[in-house]
Formats: sequence, structure tokens, C-alpha cells
Amino acid sequence: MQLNREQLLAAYRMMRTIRAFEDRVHTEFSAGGIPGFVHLYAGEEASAVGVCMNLDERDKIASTHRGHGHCIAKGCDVDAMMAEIFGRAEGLCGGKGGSMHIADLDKGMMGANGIVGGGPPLICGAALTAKTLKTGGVAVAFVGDGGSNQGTTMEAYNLAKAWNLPAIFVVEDNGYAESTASNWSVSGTQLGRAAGFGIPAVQVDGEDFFAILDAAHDAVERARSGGGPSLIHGRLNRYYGHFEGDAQTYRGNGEVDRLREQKDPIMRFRQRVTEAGLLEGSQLDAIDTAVAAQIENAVMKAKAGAMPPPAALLTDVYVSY
Amino acid sequence: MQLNREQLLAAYRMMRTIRAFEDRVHTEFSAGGIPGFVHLYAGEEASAVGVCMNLDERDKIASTHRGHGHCIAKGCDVDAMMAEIFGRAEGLCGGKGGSMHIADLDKGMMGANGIVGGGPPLICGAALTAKTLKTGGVAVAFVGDGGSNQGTTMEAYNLAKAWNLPAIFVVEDNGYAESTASNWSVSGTQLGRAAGFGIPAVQVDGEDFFAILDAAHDAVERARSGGGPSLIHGRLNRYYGHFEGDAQTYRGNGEVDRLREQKDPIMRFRQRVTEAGLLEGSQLDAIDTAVAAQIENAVMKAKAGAMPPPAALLTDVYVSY
Amino acid sequence: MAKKSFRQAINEALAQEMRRDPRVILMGEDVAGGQGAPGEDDAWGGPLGVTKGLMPEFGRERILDTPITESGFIGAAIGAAATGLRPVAELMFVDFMGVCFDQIFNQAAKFRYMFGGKAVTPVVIRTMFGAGFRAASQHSQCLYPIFTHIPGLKVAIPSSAYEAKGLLIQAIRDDDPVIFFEHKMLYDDTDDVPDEPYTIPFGEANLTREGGDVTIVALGRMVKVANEAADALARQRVACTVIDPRTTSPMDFDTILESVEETGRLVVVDEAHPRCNMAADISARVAQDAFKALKAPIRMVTPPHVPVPFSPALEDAYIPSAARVIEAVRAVTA
Amino acid sequence: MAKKSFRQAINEALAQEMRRDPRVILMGEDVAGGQGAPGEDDAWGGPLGVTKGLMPEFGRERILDTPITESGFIGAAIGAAATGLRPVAELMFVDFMGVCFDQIFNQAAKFRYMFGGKAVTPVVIRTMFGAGFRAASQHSQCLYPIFTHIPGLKVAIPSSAYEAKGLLIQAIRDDDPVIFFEHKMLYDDTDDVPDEPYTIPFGEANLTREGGDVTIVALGRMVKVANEAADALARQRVACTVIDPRTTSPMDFDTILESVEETGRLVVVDEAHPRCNMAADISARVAQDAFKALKAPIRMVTPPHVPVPFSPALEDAYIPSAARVIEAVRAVTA
Ligand SMILES: Cc1ncc(C[n+]2csc(CCOP(=O)(O)OP(=O)(O)O)c2C)c(N)n1
Ligand SMILES: Cc1ncc(C[n+]2csc(CCOP(=O)(O)OP(=O)(O)O)c2C)c(N)n1
Ligand SMILES: [Mg+2]
Ligand SMILES: [Mg+2]
Repeated sequence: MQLNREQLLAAYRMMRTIRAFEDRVHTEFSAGGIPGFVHLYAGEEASAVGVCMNLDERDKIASTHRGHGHCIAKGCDVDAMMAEIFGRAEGLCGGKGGSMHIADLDKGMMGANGIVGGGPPLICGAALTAKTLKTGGVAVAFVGDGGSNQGTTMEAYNLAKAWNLPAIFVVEDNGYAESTASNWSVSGTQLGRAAGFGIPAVQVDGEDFFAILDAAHDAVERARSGGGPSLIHGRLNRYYGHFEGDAQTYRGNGEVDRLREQKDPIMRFRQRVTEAGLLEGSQLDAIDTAVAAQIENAVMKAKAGAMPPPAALLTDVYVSY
Repeated sequence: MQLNREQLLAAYRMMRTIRAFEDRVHTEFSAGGIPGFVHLYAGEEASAVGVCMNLDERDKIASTHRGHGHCIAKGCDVDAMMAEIFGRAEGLCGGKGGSMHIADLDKGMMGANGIVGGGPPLICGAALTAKTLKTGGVAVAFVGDGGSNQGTTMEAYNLAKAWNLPAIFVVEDNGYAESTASNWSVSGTQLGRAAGFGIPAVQVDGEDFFAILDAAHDAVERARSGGGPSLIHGRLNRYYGHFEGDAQTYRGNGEVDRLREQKDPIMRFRQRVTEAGLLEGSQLDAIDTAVAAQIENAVMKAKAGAMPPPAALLTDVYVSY
Repeated sequence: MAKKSFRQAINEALAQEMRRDPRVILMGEDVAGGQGAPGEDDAWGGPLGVTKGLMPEFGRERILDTPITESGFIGAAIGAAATGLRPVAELMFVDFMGVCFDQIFNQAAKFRYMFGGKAVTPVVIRTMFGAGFRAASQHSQCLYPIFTHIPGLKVAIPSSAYEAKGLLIQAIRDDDPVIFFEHKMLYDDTDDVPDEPYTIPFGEANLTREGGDVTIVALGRMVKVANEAADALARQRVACTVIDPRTTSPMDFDTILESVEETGRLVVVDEAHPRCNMAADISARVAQDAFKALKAPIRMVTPPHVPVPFSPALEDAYIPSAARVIEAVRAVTA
Repeated sequence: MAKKSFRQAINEALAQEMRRDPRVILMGEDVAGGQGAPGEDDAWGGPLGVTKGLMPEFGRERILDTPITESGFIGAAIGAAATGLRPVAELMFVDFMGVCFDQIFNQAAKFRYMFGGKAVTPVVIRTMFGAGFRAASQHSQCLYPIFTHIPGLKVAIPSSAYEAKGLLIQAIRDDDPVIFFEHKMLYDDTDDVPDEPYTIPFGEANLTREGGDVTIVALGRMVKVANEAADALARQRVACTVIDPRTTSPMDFDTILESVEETGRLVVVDEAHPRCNMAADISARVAQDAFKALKAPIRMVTPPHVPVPFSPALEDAYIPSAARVIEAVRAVTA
């Protein structure tokens, strides 16, 4: 899939926004300003952005507990996201959801999910809606390596195939589920499993934006043209702990530093597009600066935001109250 | 695996006992004497018996809603089984379980199961016990084609492999889950799925006793020697409806008649052992006669049995009452 | 008005709503049946024939058979509801909730709240419940207290064919997730059921008997049992009000409280397991909000705290009977 | 006696029972942690460090990390229990029950009954519950009413480090399936905890305060809240009995009924969702069996019927507070 200049800039901006967002949430969490459980997506940006560059308003995604990156890639408002994570009334969910339940159905983002394996069945439903109403839309479930072992995920594979749904499963294999290595927890292989369900699948370097972009392009095309579900297995890495506060003692010595240095998907994107003469380094620097300002602004606004009013406790339970 | 004369006679007797048991339950159900949901195993005898001939007291099995055959093959008392299905106090479970919950833990039969997919996780536990206590035992889960789509089953595959358990999954693929064909409901293949989890698997003619016997032999040997889980996919057929009362209109014209004529595992066994001169037809006829009398006797006893006393309603809930 | 069975009433409600609104779809194991099979299509219409005949009219695009994969397809129904369809999913027996409850209670029930009011999830989950079928421990439970416990779910429990049609149409038109409980022993019960579509609002109890001596609250099949008891008691000059809440979430506590204000006596009949059940829920609320009116202890008539037994002898003793309701009423009116 | 935290008390109970009985094993996601990873083994000891240090002592044969596969490993724990081990499985948050409830309520709970008394299933499922951690709707629920509802399960809810150790040892030695609820906000609470193993019998309530004016029943973290309220009320000359049932199944109703016979007043504090919860369960039983003694309406102090919100401002308002308990006591003693 060929991206034009605008698209390349947009992709870079998205990845950079995710990184800056997560780096800043990390800092703010350490400073004590952010409550609850927070799982950061830094390092995995190429996956969310590479996939979502292929999607439009018709399309839906379901995310995981590690949902900020998918949110941003699907177009959610960054200020509202930050406010949500700070538990503010201005938040994307009015402060009721927080990091683990960040969602914007208007953008086709069906939610981060506190339940590992919660998303794949939902995405079968979104795909069914698209198929039934002939919207042309597709639906994507992001799944962790750990989440690939949940029965709900595997049921969704079978169902998507039996119903021939325009569904795509993106297994983001960052090598760990909490502190447990995927090379231990995942018997067999992701591709082997997909094959076991008769689902076309590819493995890609999950830190190579262009590889994911292409894999997702094929899967989306297959889905839109009635060809049924696909699976993409991306190997990638997370830069922070499982959740904020995780000391990551289970990781190898210097593992994260080495990864940041050698595998960073944003750096690799940058290198590739500048070396190929597609974009100028200065253009990208400008984006970095703009994004930094945007995130700074988002944090300032979030902190200045209001706590939800007490009455909000009792609303949004049912449509009637 | 070579069976001696005694073993061959025992195998035949078991298969014949299952068939006669099920045929008679069918008749008694139609006559109105048996309450509730009853799922008959007639036609699938080679699977239960072929597998269980490889097992001994150390070994455990978990069955499905279609559990009578597995019970008999694992050595449960036929009189007590019949009494259970009639809801009598003398029943294997005191009349509290019925057909769908028939069990005898003393025999290593961990229960028929009213929940499709209920057994495979339990069998991981039984296998874990065997492994932890070094009993040398193995654990077998029987799974229907329909049950192979349940997430719990697929979780058990992964867990058994990750923990390297002495577990065996026997997929009894009779072509239907209720009225739904397995060629529609099972995306991909059973062997492909097993491969996806890194589990050694074979497909066998599920109506060929000797084929199952050998496949199970290999799997049991692998399990006992620390080689981890295996899967056996047997294609076979059921002769009665999904449950008693099912008109089976979804089946092909004359399908069951043709199967009974051409594929009957008991007839095939008989033919093979007599043609090979391993057993005499008269020996087998004698077994048929003895089994018929045994079943007749079981039914008479069951019908003459007592209903559980009212006090039984309130016992066996906890160990203390 | 035509006599129709509870089964027919449900079938008719589904058919009429599907005709009215193309976004209504149906899914579940063998809700049509025969998928992929060589013989009859629409071979089953559910294990007890409730949805039979819908597939020929609406086609397989709208009547979807599923693999045995409750998390998968119940989740799919919920995901479809959140994106524009109005699915009716069939969880064959409510006893199977244990393999798919997450999608119901953590996803469907909480979307709206977690997402700050932006989600609408108009899914209906039809499910069979209750004892009496000799179906034993894993196919005979009630479990509606569990669903009633969860904020964000609505729970409807029709007690007759008339209620079944009206409540189901309401459920389908409702924008919140609704769990619709069908007692398997009621399917053959007949009642006057209007041909045209109609709705019964949620949260409005129905008085099936009126009398000043005691208030009896009952749900589902227990409404029949309570009515039977009330009729017998009437002949003995004890006048009962029998209240069928029809939905437990929302729950019309007001009608119950008002009735107890008049009668001063309450008996609750609940087929669910006795701990943390609807009998407790209703009794506690009355003990809190109508205490002054109470002239006698509240009495709860429930099964014992045991799984549902298989043997008919035991199962019959398990299920609350009219005799036990009469005994409870006698105790509080003594 | 040494001061130990609730977390340490649980860790100690596990270690001591594992030393005593080789059949006791532990399993769950990251209960050791680091499986297959290049860095530290036993890297986690559970997400909040409760089981840290057990793996080095007992080895990976007895402390089993699992894939994320709750039906699989909870079912395995149950199957292992039914065949001779005494597993303690960790369901990390009780909110995850929805992906594995079947194995708990249809298998473990019912084996003994369905199989006519021949099964023994000594499994313990440890699980974290409760609000206050800003963990939002899917990681903050109580849900013990659901488990209490199910015949065949036992349910323990320790309210302090002392109770935690004694109840957990009892749970491990108990031959029935036990769901062991650990409130995540109690882990750092300290208490006098004997070094030697001891058990606290199930079904015996604990009186943490005694007073003749009103009976307050509370569970888990709410015992602290109730005690706080009772202390404040004592200063205002209202004498409260505070009862901690410690287990909800079996449930020591007798102690509660006896207390209400004396005080004539009941307030129940329950952090669970308000419908069909323990507050209702207890209140209803008292309205049935101690009605004559009641001098005032029963009052239930619970959260509202909404999911648990994320924002601290909302979550703090959600959780029952001492102020609300005091208000309830004042209302019934007015
Ligand atoms: C059903 C369920 N089980 C367990 C958890 C706890 N948990 C949250 S995230 C996580 C690890 C997920 O690993 P993976 O799917 O690989 O995603 P990653 O964190 O690596 O992005 C676990 C065990 C949960 N939230 N839900
Ligand atoms: C969790 C669950 N879902 C659905 C059912 C209803 N049900 C009972 S048996 C059955 C079909 C099972 O098919 P299969 O596994 O192929 O076994 P077979 O009946 O063919 O032996 C279904 C859907 C159930 N008992 N449990
Ligand atoms: Mg991971
Ligand atoms: Mg089958």
C-alpha cells in the first residue's frame, strides 16, 4: 500500500502522539496525579497506527486494557482522553471509565477493556452489523499474546469464520502477559492457530509500520470484499511495565534499553521515510514539537478540569437514567 | 496394540453392553418410564471402548451429556446406571444426577456433563493430580464436534500443553451438534487446531475399534511417559436423535439406516475378529445373549427400585450435610 | 381473542418485531437448525420449537444459527447491539450463563456507564429457566437473582402467554440490555393473546388477585402456584392479593409496598435458590420501607439451599408448592 | 504476637498449609511470575505481591503460573481437587468470574449432590474484590452475593489480617469448595496475627463491638466502616453491636437473630450492589425470624444500583461510609 505525503505525515503524527501521550502519562502517574491501573502502549505504536490507517468511519475497533494507542489511532480526542485518565468531568467518558474503559463509539472505538479476551466477541458483533446492514465496514479486535489464550478469543475466531464476517484479529505479541513470557504461555503458534480455524494469517514485524500497514491492507481488503476474517500476528515490545508501578524484574538485563535503541518503530519509520526522501527530517521535527505542545496542553487542561459532579454517580446506568 | 482373546471378548462385551443399554433406554424412554433429557451413544461404541481399553484404575475420564457409553467402558455398574436413569435410590448417584450427570469417581469416571465443554478443564486437573502425585495416571476428556468449539475446550488444549500434562482429548465427531452439522460449525479442522497448539494429533475412523485402540494406545503411552497431551479426532455416527424425542429431520434421507447397515462398529468388529479367526461367532452370540439378559435384569431392577426418600433432598450438598 | 400458548406468544412477538424493524435479528444454537445438514432446514427452531418457522420467513441472514460458543455469539449480539442492530440472542438454558456471563455483566451491562452515557446496547437475551422438567442440576436453575443484582441489566420474567408477548416486544424495543426469562414449564400454557403487537411496560407489577388479608408476591411459574394457593385460601375466607412484578429490574416496589400498607402481611414465593434471591430482595425492602404496616413476620417460600435434584420424587419436593404457600399464609394470618 | 499485614497473613497461611500438606498446591496468573521470562523468577507473586516468596520455597511443581485462561485453570483446580489434590487457585479479580463461572457453580458446587455424595472437591478460590482502588467498573465489584446464592459453595470474607489467616487455613482444610474473598483495600491493614497456624470455623460470626441499642451487620471492609461508625456513636451514647459474619455461606444467622432479639434494631452494611445482596439476605431473614423483636424498620446501607465509577470523586461517593451508617443508626434509633 502506497501512502502519500499527507498520509505519511499523519501516520508519523499519530505514532508520535501516542508515544508522547504515554510518556507523559507515565510521568504524571509517577507524580501521583493519575489514579488506578494504567497500562501504557509506548513501543507498540506501529501496530495501532499501521492498522488504523486502513480504516475509516464505517469501521470499528475493540481494544484491550492497553488501549490508549488504539484510541488515538482511531481518532479519539486527545484532550478528552487525558481528562478521562485524570478522572475529570471533561473526560471522554465523563470520568466514569478511566484508562481501562476509554472509548468513543462515535469514532468506532468500542472501548479499552478490563477483561482480557473481552473484545474479540464484540468485534464479531460489529462485523455482523456491517455485514447485515451492508455498510462496507470492517471490525478489528486487538488482542495481546496473553489474550490469545482466552477461550473467548478462540471462540471469536471460529465464529467469525463460520459466519464469514468482515473481522480482523490483530495479535499484538509483546512477549509478555504481565510477567509471563508468551513463549511459555502460548502453546503452538499464532499462525498455526489461525490455520486451525481456516483463517488466513500473516506474521509481521510489529515494529515495522509499513509491514503492518500492508498486512492490514490485505486483511481489510479481504474483509470488505466478503472474504471473511483474517489474523495478523505482530511481534513487538512494550517500553514500560505491564502497568504503571511494575518493576519489570522479569525482563532481561538492559532488555528495554536495547529495544528502545534498536527497534523503536517511530525511529525506524523516521529513518525509512527520510532515507527514501519521502519526508524531510525537519517536517518530522516540527511534528514532534507540535505534539509535545499538544500533550502539554492536554495535561494542563486535564488537571484544570472539574471532578464529575456528585449527581453523575447516578446517571448513564440505563437509557432512562 | 495386540489384544489377547480375553481382551477381545471383553471389548466386544463392552460394546455390546453399551448398544443394548442404549437401545433399551430408547425403548423405555418412548414408553414413558424415563424422565428428563437423555442422549444416547448407540453407534459410537468403538470410541469409548477403544479408548478405555487402554486405561486402568489410575486413569480418569470426563464425559459429555452423551455419557452412558463412557461410563460403561470405564467400568461403571450397569444396574446402578440404569437405576440412576430411572431416578431411583439405588442409582449410581442415588437418583440425584440422572442421565446427564451419571458418574462414578471410584471408577475414575468424573461424570457426564450437562455443560458442553465442561469436561476438558476438569481433565487438566485430573492430569495435574496424576503428574503431581506421580501416580502414572492419565486423564481423558471426550469432546463432541460441537464441544470442540467451546472456548473452555480450547483453553484446556493450551493449558495441557503449557503444563505438559498427561491429558488426552478425544473428539467424537458424529457430524452434528444437535441439528447443526459439524462441517459448518467447525471452522478449519480438528487436526489443524491441535497442531495450532502444538499437540500431536491423529484422525481415525471412529467406527473402527482397532484404529481407535491404536491411536489411544499411542496417546496414553505418550502421556504416561511425560510426553504431554494428545488429541484424537474420530469420525463416527450416532444412531438415535440428539436427545430422545428428536425427530432428526435434519439428517439425510435414509442416512441412519445406511449407517447402521454399513458402518456399525460392532458388526465391523465382529466381522474382523471372526474372519481373522481370533474369535468364534458363537462366542460372540453367547455374549449377546448374556448382555441381553443383563440389561433386561437391570431394567427390571431399576423399575422395581425405590424412589429416593424425601430426606435425600437435603443431603450431599456439603460434606457436613 | 385467540388462545395461544406461551411458546406461540413468544414466536409471534419475535415475528412481528422482525417484520416491523429490519434491525431485529435472532441468533443462537439451532434457533433455526439444520445448518450445513443434508436434511430439513429450520429443523429445530430451538430445542423446544419456540423459534420454529422464523427462518423460512426471515432467512438465514436474520435468523443465525451459531456454533456452541456462548461467549462468542452472546458477545457478538452485544457488539452488534452497540453498533446498530437489535439482536435477540438465545442462551438456551440460563444454566449456561457460566460460560458467557462476562459479556453480559461486564460488557453489555456496563458499556453505557463506563463510556459516560455514549453507548446504547439494545440486546435481548432470551433464556429458559426453572425446575420441573427432570432436567437435573445443570438445566433447572432460576438464576434471575444474579442478573437482577447487576446494575445496567433489565430482567423480565413473564408468568403467562399474555405477559410473554407484551414483555418480549417491550424488551426488543427497549434500548437497554434485557435478560428475558422463559420458564420451561410454561411453554404449553395457553392464554388470551391479542393478535396485534402490544407492549407491557417494564417496572409495572400486575395484580392477579386482590384481597385485603395478605400480600403474596410471586414470579414466573410461581405466579400460578400463588394464584392456586390464593384460590384455595379464598374458599377458606382468606383474601389474598397476588402480585406479579413481571420485571425484577426495574422492580415495582411501590405496588408491593402499597399493598403491604393495606394488608400488613407479606409472603414471597420464589423458585430461585434461597440465599440472596428475589424473596430476600423483596422482603428486605418491605422490612425497610413498610415496616410500620407489618402486622406479622414476613414469610419466604423457596426451595431449600440445594442444587436441583433429578429424580421426580425429589424434584417435586424441591419446587415450592401451593400447599407450602397456603401454610405460609396461614402462619402469617394466624 | 507479631503485627502482620493482611497480605502477610494470607501468605503465611498459604506457606504453612503447603508445608503441612503436600497435596496443597497454588495456581493462577503470575502467582509466581516470570515463567519463561529472561529475568527474575517469582517476579510478581500476584499483581499485589500476596503470594511472593512461595515459589522459591515450594517450587514450580506446586506454585503454578498459568496462561490467561480462567475456565481452563479454575476448572483444572476443581478437577485436581476432585482427584486428590487440595488446590488453591487465584482468580485475580472476582470481576473475572464471568469467563469461568461455569466451572465454579455448575461443576465444583454441584459435584457432590449430582454424584450422590460421592465427590469431595476441596478447592479454594482466592479472589480480590471491592471498590476504593480507582480500578473502575470491571475491577471493583464485590459479587459475593452471587456465590452465596449457589448451593454447594462456601464463601469466606475476612475483615482483618487475623481473620484472613484463620479463615484461609480453615478454607484449605475444608473439604468443600470455598470462595475466599480478599478486599483489595485491606492488604496493607495490620493486626495481631499469631505465628502458629490456627483456624476460624466457618459459620461463626464475630462480634467486634457489643452494645444494646442497635445491631449492625457488616462484611469485609465494611466491618471497619461499621466499627468506625459504632465508635463515633458510642461517643454520642448510642451503643452498637457490630457483627461480622466472616462467612456468608454457611451464614451464622443465629448470632444475628439473637442480637436483634436484644437490640430490636438492625442496620446492615453491604458494599455489594444493592439488589439481591447480603444486606437483603440478612434483612429478610430477620424480618422473617425475629420480627417480633424489631422495634424499628430495618435499614440497609449499600452503594446505589450503578456500576463502580472510576473517578475518585464518584467512587468515594459510591462506597458506603461511616457517615451513612451513623445516619442509618440514627434513623432507626430516633
Ligand atoms: C479475564 C482476565 N484475566 C486476567 C486479567 C488480568 N490481566 C490484565 S492484563 C493481563 C495480561 C495481558 O497480557 P496480554 O494479552 O499479552 O496483553 P499486554 O498486557 O501484553 O498488552 C492480565 C493477566 C484480566 N484483566 N482479565
Ligand atoms: C454450554 C452449553 N451450551 C449448549 C448446550 C446445549 N447442548 C447440549 S448437547 C449440544 C450439542 C453437542 O454437540 P456435540 O458436542 O457435537 O455432541 P453430540 O451431541 O453430537 O454428542 C448442545 C448444543 C449445553 N448443554 N451446554
Ligand atoms: Mg502481551
Ligand atoms: Mg456431535
